[in-house]
Amino acid sequence: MSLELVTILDKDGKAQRGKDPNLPPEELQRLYKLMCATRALDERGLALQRQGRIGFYLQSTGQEASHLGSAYALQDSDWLFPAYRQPGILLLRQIPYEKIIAEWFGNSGDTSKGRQMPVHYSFRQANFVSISSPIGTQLSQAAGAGMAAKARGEDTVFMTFCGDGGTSSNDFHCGLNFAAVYKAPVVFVCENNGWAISVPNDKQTASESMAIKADAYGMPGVRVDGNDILAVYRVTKEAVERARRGDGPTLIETVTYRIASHSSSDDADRYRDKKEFEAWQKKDPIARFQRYLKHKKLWSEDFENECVEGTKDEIAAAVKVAEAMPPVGPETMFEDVYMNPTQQLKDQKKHLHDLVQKGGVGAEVGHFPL
Amino acid sequence: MSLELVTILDKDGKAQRGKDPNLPPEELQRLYKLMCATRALDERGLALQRQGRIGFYLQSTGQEASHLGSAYALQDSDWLFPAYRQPGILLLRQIPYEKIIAEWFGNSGDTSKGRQMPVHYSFRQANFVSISSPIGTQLSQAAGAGMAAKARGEDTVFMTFCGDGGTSSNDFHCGLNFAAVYKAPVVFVCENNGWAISVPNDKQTASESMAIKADAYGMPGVRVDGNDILAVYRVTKEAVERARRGDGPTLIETVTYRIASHSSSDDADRYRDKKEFEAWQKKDPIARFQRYLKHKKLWSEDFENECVEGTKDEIAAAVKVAEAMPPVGPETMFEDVYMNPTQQLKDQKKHLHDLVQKGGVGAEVGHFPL
Amino acid sequence: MTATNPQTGKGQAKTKVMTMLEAINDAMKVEMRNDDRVVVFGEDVGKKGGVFGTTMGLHEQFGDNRCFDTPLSECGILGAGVGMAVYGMRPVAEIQFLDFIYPGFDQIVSEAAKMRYRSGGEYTCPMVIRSPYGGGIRGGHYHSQSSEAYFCHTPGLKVVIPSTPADAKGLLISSIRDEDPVMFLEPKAIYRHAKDEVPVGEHTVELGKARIAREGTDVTVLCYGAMVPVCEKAADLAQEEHGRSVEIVDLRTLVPLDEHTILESVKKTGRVVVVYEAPKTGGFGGELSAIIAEKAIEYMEGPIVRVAGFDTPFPYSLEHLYMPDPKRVAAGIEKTFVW
Amino acid sequence: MTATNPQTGKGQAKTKVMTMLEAINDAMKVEMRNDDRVVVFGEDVGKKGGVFGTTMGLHEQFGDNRCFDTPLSECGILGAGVGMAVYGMRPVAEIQFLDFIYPGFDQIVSEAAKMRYRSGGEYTCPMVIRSPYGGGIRGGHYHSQSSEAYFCHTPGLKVVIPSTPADAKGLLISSIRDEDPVMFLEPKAIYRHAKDEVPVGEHTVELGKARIAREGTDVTVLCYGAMVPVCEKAADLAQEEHGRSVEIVDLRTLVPLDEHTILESVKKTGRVVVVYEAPKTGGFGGELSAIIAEKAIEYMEGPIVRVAGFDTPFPYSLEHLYMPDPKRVAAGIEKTFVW
Ligand SMILES: Cc1ncc(C[n+]2csc(CCOP(=O)(O)OP(=O)(O)O)c2C)c(N)n1
Ligand SMILES: Cc1ncc(C[n+]2csc(CCOP(=O)(O)OP(=O)(O)O)c2C)c(N)n1
Ligand SMILES: [Mg+2]
Ligand SMILES: [Mg+2]
Repeated sequence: MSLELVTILDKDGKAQRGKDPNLPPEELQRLYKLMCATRALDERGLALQRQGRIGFYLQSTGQEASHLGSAYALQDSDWLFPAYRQPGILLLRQIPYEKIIAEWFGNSGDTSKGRQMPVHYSFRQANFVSISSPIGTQLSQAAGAGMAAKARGEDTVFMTFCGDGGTSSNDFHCGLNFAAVYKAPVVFVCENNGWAISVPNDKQTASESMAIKADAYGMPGVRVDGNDILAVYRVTKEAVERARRGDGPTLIETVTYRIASHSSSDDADRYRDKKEFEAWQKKDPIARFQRYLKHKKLWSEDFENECVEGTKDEIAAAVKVAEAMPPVGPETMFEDVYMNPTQQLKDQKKHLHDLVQKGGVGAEVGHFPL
Repeated sequence: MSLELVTILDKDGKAQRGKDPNLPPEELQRLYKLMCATRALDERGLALQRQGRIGFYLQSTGQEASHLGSAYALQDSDWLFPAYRQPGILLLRQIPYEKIIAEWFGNSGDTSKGRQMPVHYSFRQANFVSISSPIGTQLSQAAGAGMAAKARGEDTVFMTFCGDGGTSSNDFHCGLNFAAVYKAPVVFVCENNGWAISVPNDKQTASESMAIKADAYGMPGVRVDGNDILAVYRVTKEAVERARRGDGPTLIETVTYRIASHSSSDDADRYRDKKEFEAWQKKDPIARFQRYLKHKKLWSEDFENECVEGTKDEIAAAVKVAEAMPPVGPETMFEDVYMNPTQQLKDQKKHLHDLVQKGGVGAEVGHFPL
Repeated sequence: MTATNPQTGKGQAKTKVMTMLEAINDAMKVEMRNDDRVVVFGEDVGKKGGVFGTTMGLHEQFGDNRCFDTPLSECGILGAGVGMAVYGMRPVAEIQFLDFIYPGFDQIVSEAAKMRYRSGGEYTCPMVIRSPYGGGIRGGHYHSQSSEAYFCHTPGLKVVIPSTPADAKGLLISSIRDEDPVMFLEPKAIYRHAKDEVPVGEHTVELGKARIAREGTDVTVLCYGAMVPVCEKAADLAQEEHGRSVEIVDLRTLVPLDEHTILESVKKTGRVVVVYEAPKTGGFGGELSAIIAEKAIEYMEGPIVRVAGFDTPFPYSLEHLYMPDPKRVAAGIEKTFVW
Repeated sequence: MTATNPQTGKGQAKTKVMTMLEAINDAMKVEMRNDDRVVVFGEDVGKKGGVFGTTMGLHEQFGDNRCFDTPLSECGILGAGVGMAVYGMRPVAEIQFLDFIYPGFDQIVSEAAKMRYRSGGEYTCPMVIRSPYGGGIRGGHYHSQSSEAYFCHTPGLKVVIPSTPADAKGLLISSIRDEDPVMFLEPKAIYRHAKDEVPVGEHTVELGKARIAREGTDVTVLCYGAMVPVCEKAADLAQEEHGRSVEIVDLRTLVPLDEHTILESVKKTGRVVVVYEAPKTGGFGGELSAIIAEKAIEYMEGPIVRVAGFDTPFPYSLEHLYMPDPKRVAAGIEKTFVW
């Protein structure tokens, strides 16, 4: 039995009768602006990488509706265990551009002290848990956090993300299983963008969808048009409410597409058919939502200008600020391994300090991934 | 949508109309005898452990129909990647009792040279791959072997087993996924005996059955009465044929019960309700199949005596032979780490040899698991 | 009974004779009463009380929310544990045998160990991973391995191994209170053999401080866990047979390592034997040799000898010859004098 | 071009200039042509040709049955690989970055490594696990780690690390032909930097034999992989600044280890520096120090110095200071003389 694909907006941007969540106008505009800002940030990130000013970048272009629509269904006190392709959530949770961009430069302005590659954010103030590269690990962590909150009688909800590739990970299996067994308040969002680097869906799994994998864990599975922000919001909101009520987790598959290459290191033309890409470009989630706003008379040239050009200017200013932050000092390498450094770390810190003082140290370092 | 539980034999031992696989009389008797022999072997194993003559034992009592019925659907050239609760398959594949029992003693009669705990068999001549303790690891291995055979155009089928607990393992997830993506000729048999040591099904997973987990991988899932050897045989045979035809893997859940404690180290009374156990005892797969044979006039007191007492005698004789085999020599410890020992291993072997010559070496060793 | 607090050296703590198993169980009870963020979970830790009995009574006493069984997934146990710790709990995750930790190894190495560092200190992972390790119970290669070296080589983790009941309790409570992830490895061979006075109630032993298990002047033996009593017997043999005065250092925590105590001892004796059960090549004992060879080689009057498990998988029938025993250790001690 | 076969010393093999990447690619092509049991698989190894390009062209040339992409599961890649090897194939599994091997670690440690032993030799696991490792490409802690020590401490595995294109090819072909599981770790930092003559076609280098990368008389430097060129530069510095004649031993295989070559060299020079990128504590270099301290301490005229990564997770922005560089290694060399 195939799962229906939940859609609200048709391609002309009209909401299906009775399905419009009827968000207030200013909220609709806020969401649109967030989508535009996410895209602008992304374009700037890639440009900086191409200019050699940052070492790596990874875009979310085309997936703005998918991650913004889902995270928008949360309260600010709810927690996120993200993957690496949901940068819009940082904007939704009001992290300033400089802070985000400083992470790309990995300098002293970066909350994670230049410890991680670009786009591996961590923002405690936003309940946005540190992103790691290994695929899927956040899924079982979200389950555990949910189990804890539930056992303590708190009503926090936990949202966690993965890609279509992530469904094959160990943590997808145990994370969904644990969450379901303990009825933990977790919403699992699988952003199915068709590809895991060069591996397409049909080589990732023989299942008819990602959402149907929920059956294996005894939880509801929902398939939604990931380029339709209202549909994503609507199904996620139900899942968030179910979780908060104590009725357990949900798996949501947002059907979307990775418009860009996998990352700044990848060239999708090597393995991907141009036609598929072009077809999806026509389904751009921002354009689709824009048409909806137009129907609702919530869109104007001025507003568009504010969302796109205004944002670009803000980002440009933030890049200047972020790039000018001083580098992290060598001594910071030895911090945060443990709460208190071991004697060995203190000795090593001193050793490096002495070498740096003498001058001439520093290994040659190439580019990612060559 | 719940999966139907496939059954053929009613509790009086009558086959449902049109479902009887109509095996030849001598084959039916052979199967019955194998079930009895498996049970007798098991009883003897536990007794030897209780007498302190072997270090550990683990019974399959109550699950004879489940593993014999499924493996019986294979050809001898097909491969098995077993778990640790399918000893009857060794008898089905004509491994002599002495060989099986020597493994318990871990002496020079053991094909695996006393390297593993009791019941971790390996019999190449039976295409029965070495059993390991870590739960589930055989599942992805079977998938890989199946992928290889398929790529080479061979028609070998691979059968692999796990328990209900095993469905939570990483390898269940990736093993079923790989097998389905590559349409590998694998039959996954999950023997759901209700318990993973002290953890019951409902704490293992919230899914409505184990078989439904097949949906997550896009393969057929079948639920069968695991105490009904004809039903198990029938559904497995279909799965084996499907695999051999090139139509890919199947997940079969055999619904059965672990009559004994988990192993010789466990006491199920600490955590398990007596009533549940008693209810299942009434569903004994051997008694059920006996009733069927009686209907078919294939059973007699003499035959029963041959199956039970005759087998016991053979086993008793085999225990004598196996127990009398010499122990493994210290030098064997250094064999089979690699095809050829490294210099380090040669040096260590000599070192141990010298110590043993001098006398007095030997650590104190306790019991499993204390 | 009462005894001097081994940690502070002062005061008279009430004590009770316990096995190591009981001391570990007691530590969890004390900390669960003390801090409601502490939760204990794993396979069969609930009604059954653990396959060795270390969690006996916890489920009864603290209920489903504080002590619970999990599905059969070390990946899930450890991943959920990381999530709980990040969220603010004090998870104590049990891995039934250390040999079964590998399905969840990624969550330890990539996640728990790096959470504080990679988030610039914003998120932390104060989780304890308890697991019985080592040989001595006829468990074959999947119920006997000593893989502490993997964890010691993973920055961000602490690694603790007790050898006495009192240390087991004190170190476990300290581990639960620690702000960083701790691998708490329990030498199952002496779960019941080690039996001694253990302070009742509150009792902590600081992580990172070795213990001089026996003072001596001629040669230092470095060891931990179940090898400590083996080394004590070996020291007796060395004394009896060759008149060697052996100093035994019980490391107690491998990370952070108490280099100071180690180096003081070897500088004093000039000879050293490193003893561990794990396969010799790449074992943590090699690290100890290396530290001494780097920092105190000029004090050495003989080779730095290692006595360890052999470079084979852990065998079943030949276990008694695989594990270092008093004779083999005594031979190693003698080798530092005559080589 | 032609050159003397470095392995046999005799004959004139045809050679071609290749990067290490190309040499590795060439090795797979040679062996896939040579033996139809060889299959290459992993994430993105098909059409894309691997994230570094090591499998470029294989899918095109050999088709879906011999070179294929897998779902995103290291557990599946390695578990399936074990199954293929047990069944009689010669699987060459690629793990995209060594940092991502942990989800499948269990299949290596519990299965591949123990298959021959636990089955009494009935079943074997001739699988090669290829993976780029180490720092040098601004990959942060999840694209930079050097965890060879975990594998070296796992009996049943062989561990091979080339440092030149010719060795990469010869060692990889030997690894594929080997009857045991081999971890073939590729120093990604020098994938393109290492460029040299490589024999065309058939070319093997025996596992277990170290290479004297440079002869010297005053001090021995033990190293492998991407540290070899770093040590070569350090040796130049030590020569220029202090007139030290440095002998460099490139281990090539860590397991089995060529102790003979190591001990001969250190006995000759009396001084030794061990260099590795991994975190210092518990790294494989500690094992090298320990072997020397056990078997040749009486030849040592100074401390056995280690130059290694620091005991922190691999950092991103400070990578250049984390990794041993020529200056730091040169300082280590000097320390064996003046300490
Ligand atoms: C455990 C692990 N294996 C491999 C990788 C390398 N890798 C990075 S992203 C990626 C593909 C992920 O695909 P998907 O989950 O669909 O997410 P998407 O990039 O499409 O958002 C791979 C294989 C990794 N990061 N972690
Ligand atoms: C990875 C792993 N974790 C834990 C164990 C310890 N253990 C042995 S058997 C078992 C329960 C297995 O239950 P199930 O899969 O249902 O099989 P059954 O014993 O019921 O046949 C456990 C937890 C193990 N062997 N391997
Ligand atoms: Mg994807
Ligand atoms: Mg079971």
